[in-house]
Amino acid sequence: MEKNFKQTSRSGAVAWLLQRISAVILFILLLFHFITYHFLTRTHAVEYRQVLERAQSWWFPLLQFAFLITALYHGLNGVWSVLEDYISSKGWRLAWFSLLLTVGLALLFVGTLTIIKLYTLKVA
Amino acid sequence: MKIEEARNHHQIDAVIVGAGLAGLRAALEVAKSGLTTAVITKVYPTRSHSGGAQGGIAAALANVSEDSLEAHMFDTIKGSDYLADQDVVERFVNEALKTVYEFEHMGVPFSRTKDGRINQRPFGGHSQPRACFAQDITGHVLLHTLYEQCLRHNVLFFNEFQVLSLQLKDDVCRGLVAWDIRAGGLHVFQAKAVLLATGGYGRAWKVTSNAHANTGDGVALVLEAGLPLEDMEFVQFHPTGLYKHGILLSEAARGEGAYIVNDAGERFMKTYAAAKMELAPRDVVSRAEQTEINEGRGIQGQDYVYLDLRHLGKEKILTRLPQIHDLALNYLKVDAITDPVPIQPTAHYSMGGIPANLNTEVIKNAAGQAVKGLYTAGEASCLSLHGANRLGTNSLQDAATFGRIAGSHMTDYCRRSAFADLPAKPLESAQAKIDRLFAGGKERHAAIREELQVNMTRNMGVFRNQDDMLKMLAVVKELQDRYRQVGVDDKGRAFNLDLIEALELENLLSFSEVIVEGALARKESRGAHFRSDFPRRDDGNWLKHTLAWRRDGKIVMDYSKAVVIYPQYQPQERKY
Amino acid sequence: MYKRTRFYDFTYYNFIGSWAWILHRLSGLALIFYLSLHIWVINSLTYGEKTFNDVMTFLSSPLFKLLEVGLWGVILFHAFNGARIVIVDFFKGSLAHKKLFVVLIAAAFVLWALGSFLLLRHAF
Amino acid sequence: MAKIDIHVNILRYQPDSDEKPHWQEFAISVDDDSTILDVLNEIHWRHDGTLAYRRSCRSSICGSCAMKVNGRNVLACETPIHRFGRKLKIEPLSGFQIIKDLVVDLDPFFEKLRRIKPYLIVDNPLPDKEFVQTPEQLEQIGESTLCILCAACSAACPSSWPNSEYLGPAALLKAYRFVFDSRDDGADDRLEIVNDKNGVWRCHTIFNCMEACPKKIKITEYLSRLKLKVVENSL
Ligand SMILES: Cc1cc2nc3c(=O)[nH]c(=O)nc-3n(C[C@H](O)[C@H](O)[C@H](O)COP(=O)(O)OP(=O)(O)OC[C@H]3O[C@@H](n4cnc5c(N)ncnc54)[C@H](O)[C@@H]3O)c2cc1C
Ligand code: HEM
Ligand code: SF4
Ligand code: F3S
Ligand code: FES
Repeated sequence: MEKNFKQTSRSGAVAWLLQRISAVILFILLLFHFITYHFLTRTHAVEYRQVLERAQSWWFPLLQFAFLITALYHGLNGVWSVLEDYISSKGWRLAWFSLLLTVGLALLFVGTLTIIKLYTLKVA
Repeated sequence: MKIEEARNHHQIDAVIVGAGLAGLRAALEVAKSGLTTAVITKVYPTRSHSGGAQGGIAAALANVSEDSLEAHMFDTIKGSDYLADQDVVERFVNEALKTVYEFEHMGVPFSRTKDGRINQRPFGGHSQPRACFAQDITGHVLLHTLYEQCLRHNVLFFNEFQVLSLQLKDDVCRGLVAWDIRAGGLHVFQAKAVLLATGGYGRAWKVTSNAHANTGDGVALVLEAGLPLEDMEFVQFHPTGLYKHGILLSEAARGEGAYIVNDAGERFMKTYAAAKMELAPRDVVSRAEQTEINEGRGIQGQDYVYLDLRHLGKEKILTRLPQIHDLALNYLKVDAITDPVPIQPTAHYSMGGIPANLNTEVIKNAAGQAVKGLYTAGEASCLSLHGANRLGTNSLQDAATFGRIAGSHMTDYCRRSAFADLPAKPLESAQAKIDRLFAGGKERHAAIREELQVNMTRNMGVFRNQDDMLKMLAVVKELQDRYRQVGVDDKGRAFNLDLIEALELENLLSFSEVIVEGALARKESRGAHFRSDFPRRDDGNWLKHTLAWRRDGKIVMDYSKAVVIYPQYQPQERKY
Repeated sequence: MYKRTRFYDFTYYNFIGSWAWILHRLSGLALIFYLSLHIWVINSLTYGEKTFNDVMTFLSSPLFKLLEVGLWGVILFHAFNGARIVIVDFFKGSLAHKKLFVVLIAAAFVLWALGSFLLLRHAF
Repeated sequence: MAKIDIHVNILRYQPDSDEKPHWQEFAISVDDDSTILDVLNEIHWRHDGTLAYRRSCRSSICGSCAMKVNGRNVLACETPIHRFGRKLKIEPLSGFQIIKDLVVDLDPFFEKLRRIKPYLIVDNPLPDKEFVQTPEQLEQIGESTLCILCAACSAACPSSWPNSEYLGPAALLKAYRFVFDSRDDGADDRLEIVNDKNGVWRCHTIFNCMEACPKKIKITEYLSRLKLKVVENSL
């Protein structure tokens, strides 16, 4: 009768906990992000100068970077957890995991670059 | 259909039929010794009827009051109307404490006293609060816990296998044949020791608290094998069956203080058992209830009275008796917190069964000679612990305690004996039954069963008399004839419910005849067997056990098996 | 034996819990998709004022405004249902999960209406 | 009590003749206070003997008769037909293989139960009498011991449909029942077993299990407590 059940990776606790912790952090950061960017700055269109000014205050890169990291982690970890529900083959799981990791690192790279660039850009 | 013999042949040291409390407790005992142990059950183990027991399991732990083994023993004997074998009762009360503590150590979530010990509640016929309980799901938690322990000790389970014949030759049991319900097909089990723990036979009645599976298969198997049955006429009617459904509302309700009232709103038990009131033994309360109904004092003159829990209050009802509350609500749309619940007596417990000695070995005659390798325990058996009337909570204890005792005797027996050869054509009789049902006549098993049950409830109930019983005998005989023409609609192999029910019906018809004959012959009233034409107990002529065989198509009785009575527990008048 | 395992069983779906779960899952996936685009697009803001203004004008078109309103809704649902999940996980929220859902989603709805007003007020 | 006419649609599957399940309608007349089980009995006993289903106690304690009626998992024996009106749609539990008609293969279900070591594990010597367990300690696990292993919850859990290896709420609830039993010493083992991608982490707090449970056990709450315990244990 021993069928139908395979023990797999003995873990998941840390990922689960980090997903919740990142969620709580995101709750604050994301609302903050949305309010500052999408509501308050919009007089008509976002002003280049205004954006750069804020981007170059000391707290901006820190907050943005924190947001980038948590959102990426939370989002991709979320996708991974969705995939785990539907994929049981080892090969496919490895493939998807590698894909998510690559995408994650790429986005992290681009995002970090953006933050640094905005910080160092000269206002014309 | 041809059966592939080779593939379906199993050789197993101990084969246990039935996964109720008795079967599982025995299985656990044998499995712990390292012998190969199989449990064969026609329903998944956790579906066994033991799970339906609500009220509690008796043991004189003395956790909430003074209590003693002697008191437990005396109550049981008195409750049995002195038909119990007192050596059995003695063994029983001596082992009861151990059984409960073992259960607790296995993890049973017993309800607790404030200081963390097993809580106990009063129960009918017991002089002290002696029922150890888990809310009102005691049987359920005991059964599940035992099943869990059996998993732990690697008992082999043949779930959804129905045993169809015993393999007996020269007074040695060699195994049995069972039908694989799921896949279809017969299996031969060769065994050193076989235990019959197939439970009760309440399904012969229309109004019954018993599960669909309680068709007395083990009892019928034994009868078919040419062995006797004991005291079959003693069947307990429980006073608090849910009106029309017969589903049980546990005695725990009365243990917690519920009243029974008639149409006038009167607690009529005061005229029948003034001292114990609602907590008198079941036979007494059932008779009182039936008398009220017969004399027109049922609710609005109908065939029911009320169980009134309202004064207990919402809190107590919901924490102590949640299942009872749910049952009344689901089946009768009655909320026990605000309304009284309609009840009537319901066929409940089979005191009679397969005769066995103190070691749970099945015996073949009044002298007590045992059949080798064949054991029995639980409600299917008749040791006789409960005599003419069982006390509530004694049966779970019976099943578990004698299940364990059976297990240890089986272990010993298996250790010192070899597999005996099976008879020449083991499949023959089982195959013949199935072939006949498949070949099919025009009779329908459902119609025959309905007729049997309705008539048993009408004629073999709380009150019996010669006329009714003779009528019943004629009905049984006629139905047995008609059964020969039964055919099944379903000709498939896999999960053929039609076939299973038809096979069970044969068993019902077979032992019902013994019940009726036994009751007709016993011209007295004792315990649950009450005859309006012989309303007195008659110790002079009838303080003895009935043994009944089927010989050449007739039921033959023998009364030479004496009741074991100790000097200190002589029969007295039974008053509550 | 007949095998009837399916991905979804739409006959067992009319409960708050399962709708909340499906929507949470879909919104999560939508968000990570959006976040990826977002990081990509924002990067273009670093190529000087001209590119910035081109992109911004494009993003300020009524169509994008409407999309943004949708996005705001998706974010709010995911965030507030996410909060519900956290409460269920850590603070015995299971005992009143339906009430929690109703209250939190109502709060999200109010924020959504408010935010949508702010977003749309200059759009048309 | 009066007779009413009802239409009963049953998802039939006869392994000997059918390639896949199909609906069959029965128009019958039953007492208006019948339960679903009464209806099935009526059909099986008087109309079509080939109908197969499981039942035993008919008092909602044995767990045999869980099935899906009008889109809800119920115990047939405790569910009155008046809850649904005159049209009934009865099918087997989802997520399991069908043996015949309403009878599904529960072996995987019981096998998963077995995986979590569903028995009290005691390291220390046993006391002479009972273990001391206060009512408060009992309270922790009290409700979880009501479980009748009917499988209605696992069959209702969306997490278990695409992934037949998910342990499922019933087995996890049993794990909870022992991990939180004050008498048990086997928690570490069990927590490690459920700390698995097919264990407790496949539960996304969907709550369908709780909707389905005929014993109204607050399953999700207990799974949450189990998760926290796993987290605590693995940090
Ligand atoms: C509603 C109700 C409430 C009760 N409450 C209490 C109470 O509170 N206290 C108390 O002490 N007692 C109570 N009793 C009585 C007690 O529950 C039973 O006497 C006891 O559980 C019987 O246990 P058992 O193991 O003998 O049989 P069961 O539990 O009935 O088990 C019988 C087993 O045999 C199997 N079986 C039967 N026939 C076959 C076959 N042909 N082939 C294979 N397997 C077969 C079945 O599958 C089942 O597993 C109650 C009884 C009822 C009906
Ligand atoms: C605003 C605050 C947010 C909160 C409070 C939050 C909360 C949560 C929580 C608690 C989960 C776990 C669900 C589960 O395991 O069952 C989750 C899953 C997820 N989240 Fe978020 N989240 C937030 C923002 C985001 C963002 C910004 C993204 C996208 C980048 C995102 C993408 C996801 C994804 C893809 C999942 C997996 C969905 C699933 O498992 O069904 N979340 N979220
Ligand atoms: S938790 Fe509820 S639904 Fe699940 S198996 Fe137990 S009783 Fe059935
Ligand atoms: S439905 Fe399934 S996902 Fe969890 S809360 Fe219940 S087990
Ligand atoms: S028949 Fe036992 S739960 Fe329904």
